[in-house]
Amino acid sequence: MRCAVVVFPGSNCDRDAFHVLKNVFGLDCHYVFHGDTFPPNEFDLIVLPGGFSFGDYLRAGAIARFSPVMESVREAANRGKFVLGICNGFQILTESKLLPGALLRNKNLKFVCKDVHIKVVNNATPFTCLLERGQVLRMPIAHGEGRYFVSKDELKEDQIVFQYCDERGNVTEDSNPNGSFLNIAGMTNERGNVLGLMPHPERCCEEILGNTDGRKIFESLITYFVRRQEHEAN
Amino acid sequence: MRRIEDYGLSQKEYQHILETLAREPNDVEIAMISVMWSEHCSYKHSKSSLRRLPTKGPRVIQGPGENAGVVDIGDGLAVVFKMESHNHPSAVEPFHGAATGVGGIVRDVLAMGARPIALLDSLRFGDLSEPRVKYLFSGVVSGISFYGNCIGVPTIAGEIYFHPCYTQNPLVNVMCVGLAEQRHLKFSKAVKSGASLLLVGSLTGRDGIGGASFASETLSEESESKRPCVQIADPFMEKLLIEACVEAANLDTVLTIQDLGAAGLTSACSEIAAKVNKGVRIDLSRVSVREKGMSPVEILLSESQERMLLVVERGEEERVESIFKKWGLRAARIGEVTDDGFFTALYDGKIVAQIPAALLTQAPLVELDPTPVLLSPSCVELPMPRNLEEVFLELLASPNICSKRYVFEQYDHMVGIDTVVRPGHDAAVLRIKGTSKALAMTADCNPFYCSVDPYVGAQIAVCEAARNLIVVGAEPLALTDCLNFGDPDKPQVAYQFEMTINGMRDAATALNIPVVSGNVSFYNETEASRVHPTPIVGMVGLIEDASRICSASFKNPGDVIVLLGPMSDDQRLCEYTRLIHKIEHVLPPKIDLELEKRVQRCCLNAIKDGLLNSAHDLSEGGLAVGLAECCIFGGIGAVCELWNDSRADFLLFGEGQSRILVSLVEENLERLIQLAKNENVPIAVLGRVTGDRLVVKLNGRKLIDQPVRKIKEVYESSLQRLVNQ
Amino acid sequence: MRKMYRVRVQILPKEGVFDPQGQTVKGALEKLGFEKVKEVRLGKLIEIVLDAEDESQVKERTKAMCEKLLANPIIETYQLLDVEEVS
Amino acid sequence: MRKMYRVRVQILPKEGVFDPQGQTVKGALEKLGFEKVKEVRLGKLIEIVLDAEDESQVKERTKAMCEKLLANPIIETYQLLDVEEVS
Ligand SMILES: Nc1ncnc2c1ncn2[C@@H]1O[C@H](COP(=O)(O)OP(=O)(O)O)[C@@H](O)[C@H]1O
Ligand SMILES: [Mg+2]
Repeated sequence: MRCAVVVFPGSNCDRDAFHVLKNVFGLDCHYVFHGDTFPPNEFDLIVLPGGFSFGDYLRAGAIARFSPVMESVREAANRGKFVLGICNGFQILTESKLLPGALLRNKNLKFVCKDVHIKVVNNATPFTCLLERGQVLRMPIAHGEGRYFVSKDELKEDQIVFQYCDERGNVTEDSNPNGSFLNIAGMTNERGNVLGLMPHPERCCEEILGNTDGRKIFESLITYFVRRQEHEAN
Repeated sequence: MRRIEDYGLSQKEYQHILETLAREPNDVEIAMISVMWSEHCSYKHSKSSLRRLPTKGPRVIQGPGENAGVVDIGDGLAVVFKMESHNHPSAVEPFHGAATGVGGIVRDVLAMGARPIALLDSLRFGDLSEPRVKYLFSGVVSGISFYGNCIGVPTIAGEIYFHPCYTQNPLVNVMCVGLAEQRHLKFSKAVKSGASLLLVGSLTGRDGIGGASFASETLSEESESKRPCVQIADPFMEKLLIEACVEAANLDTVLTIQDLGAAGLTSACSEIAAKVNKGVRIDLSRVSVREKGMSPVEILLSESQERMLLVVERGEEERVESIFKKWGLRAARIGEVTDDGFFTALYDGKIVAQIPAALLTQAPLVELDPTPVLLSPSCVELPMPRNLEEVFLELLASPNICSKRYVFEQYDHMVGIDTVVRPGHDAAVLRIKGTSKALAMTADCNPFYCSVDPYVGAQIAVCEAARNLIVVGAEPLALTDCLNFGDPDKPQVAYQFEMTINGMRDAATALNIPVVSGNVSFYNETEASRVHPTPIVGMVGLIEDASRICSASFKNPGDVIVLLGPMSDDQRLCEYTRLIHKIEHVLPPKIDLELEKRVQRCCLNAIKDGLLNSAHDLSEGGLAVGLAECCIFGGIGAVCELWNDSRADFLLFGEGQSRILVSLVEENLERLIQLAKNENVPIAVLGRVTGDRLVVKLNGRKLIDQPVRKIKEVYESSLQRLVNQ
Repeated sequence: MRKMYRVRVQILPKEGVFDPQGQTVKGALEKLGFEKVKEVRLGKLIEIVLDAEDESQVKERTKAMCEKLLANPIIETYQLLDVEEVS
Repeated sequence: MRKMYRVRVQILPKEGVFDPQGQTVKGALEKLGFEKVKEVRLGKLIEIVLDAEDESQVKERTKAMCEKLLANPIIETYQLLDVEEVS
């Protein structure tokens, strides 16, 4: 699986995502600079990493969506390539209309960095195929604008992939760290090949960091990719 | 003669200028000199005292004298660090004051050619019940959060204390730690004449002009009006600077890098020149400005943030410029290094200033005039509280003891995915990718001890910082400091300062921990109040084997709980006497540097041998709070039985030094006892990790019996409650 | 002949989008004794100085800026407040 | 008789105070092809609905709110934009 990590000038989780893809999963991984473009079949997975793409003083992701690289990302998404937007990447995907909705300032107006629990709502996506429905993962969040908002008519139930929950999987108000609508922590597009999520799976893929729950998302992707390839080969 | 005082220069200083120049300085020159000779830039009150600190060690690559200290950690790598204050700006505009403070110290680390990998913040505020204090506290914390999070450098440790002496004088000290390949480090000695000066980053505006002088004064009504235009933080610009500078530092043709801080271009250029006995010639018309009509003086003294100066081999400018361009930054060649030793500034083709660079960087030193202050008594008879369990809960909720989670959850402390031990423990730990190593870091200073006995207080600050590193399994490498005091011309302040330096010197020497960088902040006083002497010690330690990192949390039911160091009922100053008995003018705990050393060695060896499951330094709140923290972090209970005839309150809450609380499987106990014996360290078995309550008995009688869930709730919710009240 | 104009735009959270900033300000105002405050909404004010041929061109341009970048229609509404010629 | 009013206040960075937010937006607008933009300043817009006796009381109150809470006089200026009676 050939992977790209997009680098916006203010990305700051780009090297983290790169490290995990390359050194933890041994994937063929490349950086793509925001001003560059790439052919739609060049990469099988494109990661939009966390950070503050262009400072995000106006609105998170508002300026990034006009970067030349986003045209390539859009085309790749149209061809069914995997696109994973983490944190700021999620914000950029909504600003780019690759995902519905928008991300607003956290309800308590404060940046929040801590571990949360999220529940797998939909495991019929490439990102979650190795997970059980209802399975609870522990994952770090670190954002100031993570309150997901979407109007009811824009939302299709099965696009919700992860919801914030408590340790036991109960979706409660207390376990909602930012005031997201329906505790939404992660969303896909209708086709299921574009995922945006606020928690950081790349921050929990190594034993030494005390948590490896994030691996399951990348492992799902790799498995799905291999299966799809086998299927296509037959 | 009025003009001299207007510039804040003394008659004597002016004479010195006349003699050196053999003429009158012009208006531009005198403005430059006056800012450079402010306390903030010149260290004129502190320089000679600072020379007493030990600065050498086998691992030290660079001690004080450059933008940041540098220490060898093997594998061709070096760790770079320094701490700095931004107290005065934060008192005026807490959000941007603190944010720009982060920016400033990051650029010092960047200037050495290192990538910033961690931030630590040491904060001091007045009583949180006051609205103004709440405003300052919230502003400072969100400013640090705003800046550090955006630039992607994790804020992984720090400390916060509250005391009325900081009401009008909040302290905001920030430490930055960087990592570099040794071959890419930048030092000023590489500067040669003919090399080009490239100014990069933000445009130069009128912001912050006179900031250095502002920080070198007591805050008053008058200084309110003299206030320089407040600096606004632009962390996105800083992020671009970080990426571009780290990339540029890989080039050998980039000879050195210098940040622009206080006194802007004047300071940066004269430092570059004076350190290698050279000169600089710069053309101010080439400086890109933000506002129309900026005068030469304004350009020379502007303290606009997010700018750096690169000294680049002649003819190699384009290569460097292209790196900056890639990151959307401008780089302007504003001049060159010369042989003549002069700082020459041109504007519109005319020379507007020409003075020896060394005159700017070497202000005449001011002798301190210390007057010894009588030390307070050591003992008082305090009544025994009726209910020690209530005292215990009150201590856990004290803002000086309780969890600072409310604060550090606003900081991204995981970006970079190296954070192995997160904030909240004794020291934070970062692994170093691609090696088996890890770095531990901490910042410490108990200002209450320092206020009563600055000598002992400073010793304890150094020892406690070292102990915090030891308990995670790290070998202390070196320290940086930020010395926050009142007006040094006042004899009591001068005395506090001198005693502090001596205390730091003695402890650092005893523990073999060199001082590699630091910062001094004087004039933290108003007419009404003055800060306690607050010498913050920042320390970095090395863990050779990252699989042997220890933490404070109790882990396994059945583990034995052991105290390394003396079972003490030290009846001196502690949070308990302050909070419960309202007594803060008694002597601080004693410290025995030899014992301290042995306790630390014993603990570190035990961790390295893999004997321990947890280790925790005992500090504020004493044994009881220490035990509670181990339980809270681990989410598990403990039962301890003490047998002792001393006073129960001081046994539980006294802050006797050189003590570490550890837990281990019973099989390892014999070996630990042997280690302690070898080092002549007192050791006592206190009890076991078990259940979900913390139970402490003295001579068979229960003093504390509380569910861990409850003490956790008290410990973790207290700060937020105080802020929201 | 080209002239300089200053235009001001306001951007507010859309009806139905929870506005915690406005709520917080309202709470703080009440705490300070301004109890008659019924509602507070917090948004952005953007002041733009630009070159154009006439006012109608200014308006058209500013509208385009809002739709493309300045406001996100999913969560915000924008409104041109005024246009003023400056020298 | 008490009436309801809606008042709008703008808060902008003070003259001479660096406005990186405005700068960034300006840069983005230029990149999008709006090259005629000379200056952008980014501030806050606050809309307050309150109870008062008359317009002058509204103005006086709002001014007090700005000075006490809404604007940070060290770096910002405020300006009342308009007052409107609402039902
Ligand atoms: N308290 C101190 N202990 C040791 N070194 C110090 C202390 N204060 C300042 N220094 C050193 O003096 C030099 C000048 O400090 P400073 O003016 O703060 O640096 P900068 O100009 O980079 O801000 C630095 O090398 C710093 O490490
Ligand atoms: Mg420096």
